[in-house]
Amino acid sequence: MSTAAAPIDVTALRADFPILSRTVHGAPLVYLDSAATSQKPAAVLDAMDAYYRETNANVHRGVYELAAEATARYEAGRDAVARMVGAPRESVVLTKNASEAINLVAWAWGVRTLKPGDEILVTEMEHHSNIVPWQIVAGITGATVRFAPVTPGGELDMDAFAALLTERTRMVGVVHVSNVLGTINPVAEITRMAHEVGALVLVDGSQSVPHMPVDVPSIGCDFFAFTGHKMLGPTGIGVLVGRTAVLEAMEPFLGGGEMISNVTQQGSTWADLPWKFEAGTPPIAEAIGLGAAADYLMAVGLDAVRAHEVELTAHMLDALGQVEGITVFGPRDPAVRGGAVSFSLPDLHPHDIAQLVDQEGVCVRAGHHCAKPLMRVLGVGATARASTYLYNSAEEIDVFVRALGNARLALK
Amino acid sequence: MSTAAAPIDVTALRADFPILSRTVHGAPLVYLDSAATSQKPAAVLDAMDAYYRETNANVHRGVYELAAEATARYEAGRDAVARMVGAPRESVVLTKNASEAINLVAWAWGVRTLKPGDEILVTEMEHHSNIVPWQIVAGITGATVRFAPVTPGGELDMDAFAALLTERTRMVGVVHVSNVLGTINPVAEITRMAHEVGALVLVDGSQSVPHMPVDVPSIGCDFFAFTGHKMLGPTGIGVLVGRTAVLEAMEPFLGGGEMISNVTQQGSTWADLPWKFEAGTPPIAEAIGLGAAADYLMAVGLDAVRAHEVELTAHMLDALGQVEGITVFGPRDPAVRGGAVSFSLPDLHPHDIAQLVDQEGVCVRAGHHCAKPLMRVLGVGATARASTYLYNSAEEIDVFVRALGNARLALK
Amino acid sequence: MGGLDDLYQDLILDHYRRKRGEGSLDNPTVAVDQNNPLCGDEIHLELNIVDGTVTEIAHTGEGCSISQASMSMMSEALVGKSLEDALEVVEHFRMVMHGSEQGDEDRLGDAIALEGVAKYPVRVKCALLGWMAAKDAIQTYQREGEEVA
Amino acid sequence: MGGLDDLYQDLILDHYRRKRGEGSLDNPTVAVDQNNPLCGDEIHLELNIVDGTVTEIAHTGEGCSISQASMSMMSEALVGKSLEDALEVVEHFRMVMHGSEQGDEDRLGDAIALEGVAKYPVRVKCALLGWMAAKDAIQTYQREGEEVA
Ligand SMILES: Cc1ncc(COP(=O)(O)O)c(C=O)c1O
Ligand SMILES: Cc1ncc(COP(=O)(O)O)c(C=O)c1O
Repeated sequence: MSTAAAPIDVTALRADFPILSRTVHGAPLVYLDSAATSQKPAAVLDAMDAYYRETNANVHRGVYELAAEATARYEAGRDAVARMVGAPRESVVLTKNASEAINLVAWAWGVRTLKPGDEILVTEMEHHSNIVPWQIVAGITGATVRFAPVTPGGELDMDAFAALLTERTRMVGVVHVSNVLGTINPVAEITRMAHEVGALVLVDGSQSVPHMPVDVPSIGCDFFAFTGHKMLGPTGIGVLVGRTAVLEAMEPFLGGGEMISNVTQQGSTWADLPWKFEAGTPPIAEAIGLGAAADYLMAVGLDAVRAHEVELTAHMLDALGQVEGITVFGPRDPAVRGGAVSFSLPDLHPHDIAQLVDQEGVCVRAGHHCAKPLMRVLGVGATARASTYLYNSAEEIDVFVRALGNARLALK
Repeated sequence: MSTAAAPIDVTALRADFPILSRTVHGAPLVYLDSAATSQKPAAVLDAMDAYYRETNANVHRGVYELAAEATARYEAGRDAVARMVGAPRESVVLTKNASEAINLVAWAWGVRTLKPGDEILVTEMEHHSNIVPWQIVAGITGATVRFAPVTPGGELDMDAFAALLTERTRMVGVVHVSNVLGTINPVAEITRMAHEVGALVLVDGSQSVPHMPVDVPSIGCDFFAFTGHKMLGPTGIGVLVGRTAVLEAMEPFLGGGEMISNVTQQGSTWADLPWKFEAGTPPIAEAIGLGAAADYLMAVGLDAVRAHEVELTAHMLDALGQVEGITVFGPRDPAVRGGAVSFSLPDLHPHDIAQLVDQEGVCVRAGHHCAKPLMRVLGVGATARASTYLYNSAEEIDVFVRALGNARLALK
Repeated sequence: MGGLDDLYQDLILDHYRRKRGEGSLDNPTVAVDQNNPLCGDEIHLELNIVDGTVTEIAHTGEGCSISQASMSMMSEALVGKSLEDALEVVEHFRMVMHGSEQGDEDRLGDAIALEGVAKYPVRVKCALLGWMAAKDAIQTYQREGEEVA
Repeated sequence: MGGLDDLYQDLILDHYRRKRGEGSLDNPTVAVDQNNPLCGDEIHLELNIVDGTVTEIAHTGEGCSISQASMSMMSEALVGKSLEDALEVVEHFRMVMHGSEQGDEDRLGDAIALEGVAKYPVRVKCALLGWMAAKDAIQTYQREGEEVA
C-alpha cells in the first residue's frame, strides 16, 4: 500500500461511478448511506460483465480453455483481496457476505467446541451479524453470550471488558469500526488480552476494510470478516480471513462440491485451504468484481481514502453540531473514528428525516442499523445515520444538512 | 406455463447469448458443459448491470427512493423464481448456491434433530452436495448416512430403496435429475414412500429446474434445492423451496441482519418467512439476475426447452453410440432422461478427451463430476460428459463427435 | 415537501401532532407490545373490552409521523366496534395498505387519509404497526377467553 | 492437435504408451495411494529403499496421458537417488510445474519434456500426482523410521 497517496480528486473520481450522475425526485443524487452499501465503479461492473460475456465457465475442474480462464480470473480476485489486507491467499476464504463469514466460525467451530459454562464475549456495539450467530450456537451448545458495555462517549469500556474476560471466555467477537457510532476499537490490544486467557478472537471488519489501510496479520486475531458490497464490490460475496493454523485445525462448515479431497460412502476428506471452506460453485463473477474493487481501492490508496474520510467526517460533525437540539452519537474527534455519523432530533423521527431529505435527493438511513442492543444502550428506538465514502464531497454534506433543516420545518 | 410452446429457433435464440459468438483456439465455441454451468443471455447481464448503475442500495430497511427501488427489484426476482416452480413466495429462500440450500437443512434441521440411530438415506447417484453435508452433520450428531444403490442401467433401485427406508430414516435426500447419468428419479413416488415412514424429503433439483417444467408443490417434498448459475442466472445465488409449515417450524440457520424480528442481550426472535432464513445483505443483484433468467425461460417455455433437450439427447446418444468401444452411462431412452451424457473410451482418458476436443472449440467436462461414490459404482475413476441446453444445436453435437474421433487418432 | 403530499397531508399531521388515545388505561382488559422490526420502534397498546365491544383504546410508544398518526386514527376507528367488526376493519385497512382494496371511509374514518401510503412499501409497515397490535390484542383476548371457557 | 504440442510431444506419448515402472514390487519398503481430487484418478506407488537410496519404483493405477507419462518419467528420475536427493528433485519438479524454476535436465531426465505443462494449470495437478506420491512415500518412510528409532 502506498503511504503517501495523492489526495482524492472527488470530481474526477465521481466520473468512475455511473449511478452518481442520476437524479432522485429531480435533484442530484446525494448518496450518504455507504455504511449500508457502497456504490460501484464501472471498473467493477465491467470486470463482471466481461467475465460473463467472454469466459463464463465453472471453475477449478474444467480442462478446457474457457474453464482455465475462469479459474484464473476467480483466483486472481482472491489474490487482490489478500494483497489488500496483507494476508496469505490460503487464509482468504470467500463467503457470500460478512454474516456468513461469522456464521462459518460460529457453526463450524462453535457447535463442535462449545459446552455449557463456556462464554462468548461480544460488545454492546456489535452488528446483529456478530451477535445472533453466537446466540444461536449458544442455544444449541448451552454456552453463554456476554456483552461488554459501551461508555456514554460511545467507546468500548475496556475495564469492564477486561473484567468480563475470564478463563471461561472461549471466543471474543468485536467490531473493528462501529457502523452506528463510528468508534474504532483497539482490536490488536483486545486480541492480546483475549489470547492471554486462551480465547479466540473474531474481528468484524465490515466497516474498516473499505475505509482505511488494514493489515490483518498485524492485528493478530484468529478470524477477520468483511463484506464485498461495502467496499465497492458486488453483492453476494464476503470474506473470512483466518489464521492458517486455526483454519487448518478446524473441521469444515458447508459440505459439497469443491471442498473435498475424496468422498466415499464411508466418509470424506477435505481439500486444502482455502477451498476446504468453499462448498459448491463459488461466487465466481462476484470474486472477480471484488478483485477489481480491491485493485481500484489500492490504486486510489487506502491512506488517501482514510484521509478523505477524516476530512468529510470533520465537516459532517461540524455541520450537524450546529443543528439545534441534535444528539450526535459516538466519538467527536474525526481522527479516531470512522465516517458513519448517527444522530437524533427531539422532534423528528428518523423515518421522517430519511423520507423528507430523500425528496431533495439525499439518501440517509433511518432505523436500528442492525444494532438493537446498542439502540437500547443509547436509549433510542432508532437513529438517523449519514455515512460517507471516497466519492462524497463536503458540498454534499451541506446539501444534506440544509435538507434536514427543511424537513424540520415541514413537520413543525 | 404455456403447454404448447413454439419449438426453439436455436439460431435466433443464440443471438441472445453474447459468449456464443466467441472462438476458442480459432474455432467457434461449442459449449457442451451446461450441466456444470450455463451461459447467460444479455437480458440477465443487463438486468444486473442496470441495477448497479441505476438503483443500487441495500434492501428492506431503507426509506429513501433508491432503497425502495432496490427492494422492489430484489423481491420481484424472488417472485419470478416462485412463479417458475409454482411455489408460494414465502417458501422461496434465496441462498448462495444449491450446496448452501442443502447445508441449510442439514445444519439447521439436522444438528438440532438427529440422534444416534437416526438415518439419512441418500442415493448412490447424489452429487457431493447432497452427500457431504449429511456426512458432516451425521458426524456431529451420531446419525448414520445410508446409500440406496443404482442399477446397472443407471436407475435408482427402487426395491433396495424401499428396503432401506425404515422407521429409523429421518431424511431422504434424492437428486431429481442426475448430473452424471441423466436419470430422472421418481421423486413424487419417493416422497410418498418416505412420508409413510415419517421421513422428510429433500429433492436436489439443480439439474431439473433449468431443463424442464417443474411444479414443486405437486412433488410434495419438504425441501427442494436448486442453483442460479445452471439456469441462465448468475453465480452467487441458489434457492431452497420449503414446505411453508416445515419452514415455519424450523429454527433458523445463519444469524445476522435481515433475519430477525427483535434482538436483545437475552435472546432474539425471528423475521417472517422467507427472510427468517436470509441472514445479512442478500445477493441482491444476483436475485435480480435470477429473476430475469426465470422470466427468460418462462418466455421461451419450459416445455419447449425440454422438447429441444429430448431431441438433442436423442441425437447425442445416436452419434456417441456409433463410436467404437464407447461406454455410455445412464438410461438410453431420451424421453425418460435429462441431457447430461457421460461416457468413457477404453483408450483415451477423459482429461485427454476434454483437452483435445477443446482444441477444436468444444467444451466438455472430464472428471468425477462431484459424484465420486457413483464413479466407484460405475467402476471408473472419471468420465467425460457432454451436456446440452436450449442454445445448442444438433450440428454442434456433430462437431463434438468429429473432434472426439480426431482426439482418438492423435493419441493412438 | 414536493411529491410527499400523500404522506404528509394536513389530516395526517394533525393526528401526529395531537394523538388521539395517547396514554394508559387503569385496568385494561388486554395489553400488547408490538415492534417494527424495520426501524426498531416499539409501541404499547391497551384495550378495554366490554360485552364483546371495544370500549376504550390507549397507546404509548415511539414512532414516526405515519405510525403515530395511524395509531391515533386506529384508536378512533375501532372504539365502539364489536370484536368481529374491529377485526374486519383491521383486515380492510391491511388490504388497503397492500393496494388490494379501495379504502372505505365509512369503516376507516380519518384513516382513509393514509390510503396514499400504499405507494411507499417501507412506510406501510409503519402505518400497519398500531393496527396489527390491535388485531393481536383482540385475538389474544379471544384465545384467552376460550381457554377460560 | 494444433496448439497442444507442449502437452502431447512424442517423448511424453512414448512414456504414456510404454510406462516405465508399471507393476508391483514383491515386498516394498513403503507403499502409498494418492488421488487427484480434480478428476478422481487414483494411483498406487511402491518404493524399495536400501541404505537411504531409492532402489526400485513400481506403480499401478489410472490416469490421463500426462499423469501416466509423468509417473513413468518420475520412476526413471528417482531410482538410484538418495532420499534427500530424491526429495530435492521432486521439489525442483514442483517448482518447474508452478513456473517458478527453469527445468534442469540433469535432475529431471525425460521429465524435462513436461516443462510446457506449466501453461495448463489444471494439468499441472496431473503431472504432479506421481511425484507427490513419491514425496509422500519417502516422508512416510522417514517418519516411520524415526518412530522406530
Ligand atoms: C445435481 C447437482 N446438485 C448440486 C449441485 C451443486 O450446485 P452448486 O455448485 O451451485 O451449489 C450441482 C452442480 O454442481 C448438481 O449438478
Ligand atoms: C459492522 C457490520 N458488521 C456486519 C455487517 C453485515 O454485512 P453483510 O450484511 O454484508 O453480511 C455489516 C453491514 O451490514 C456491518 O456494518
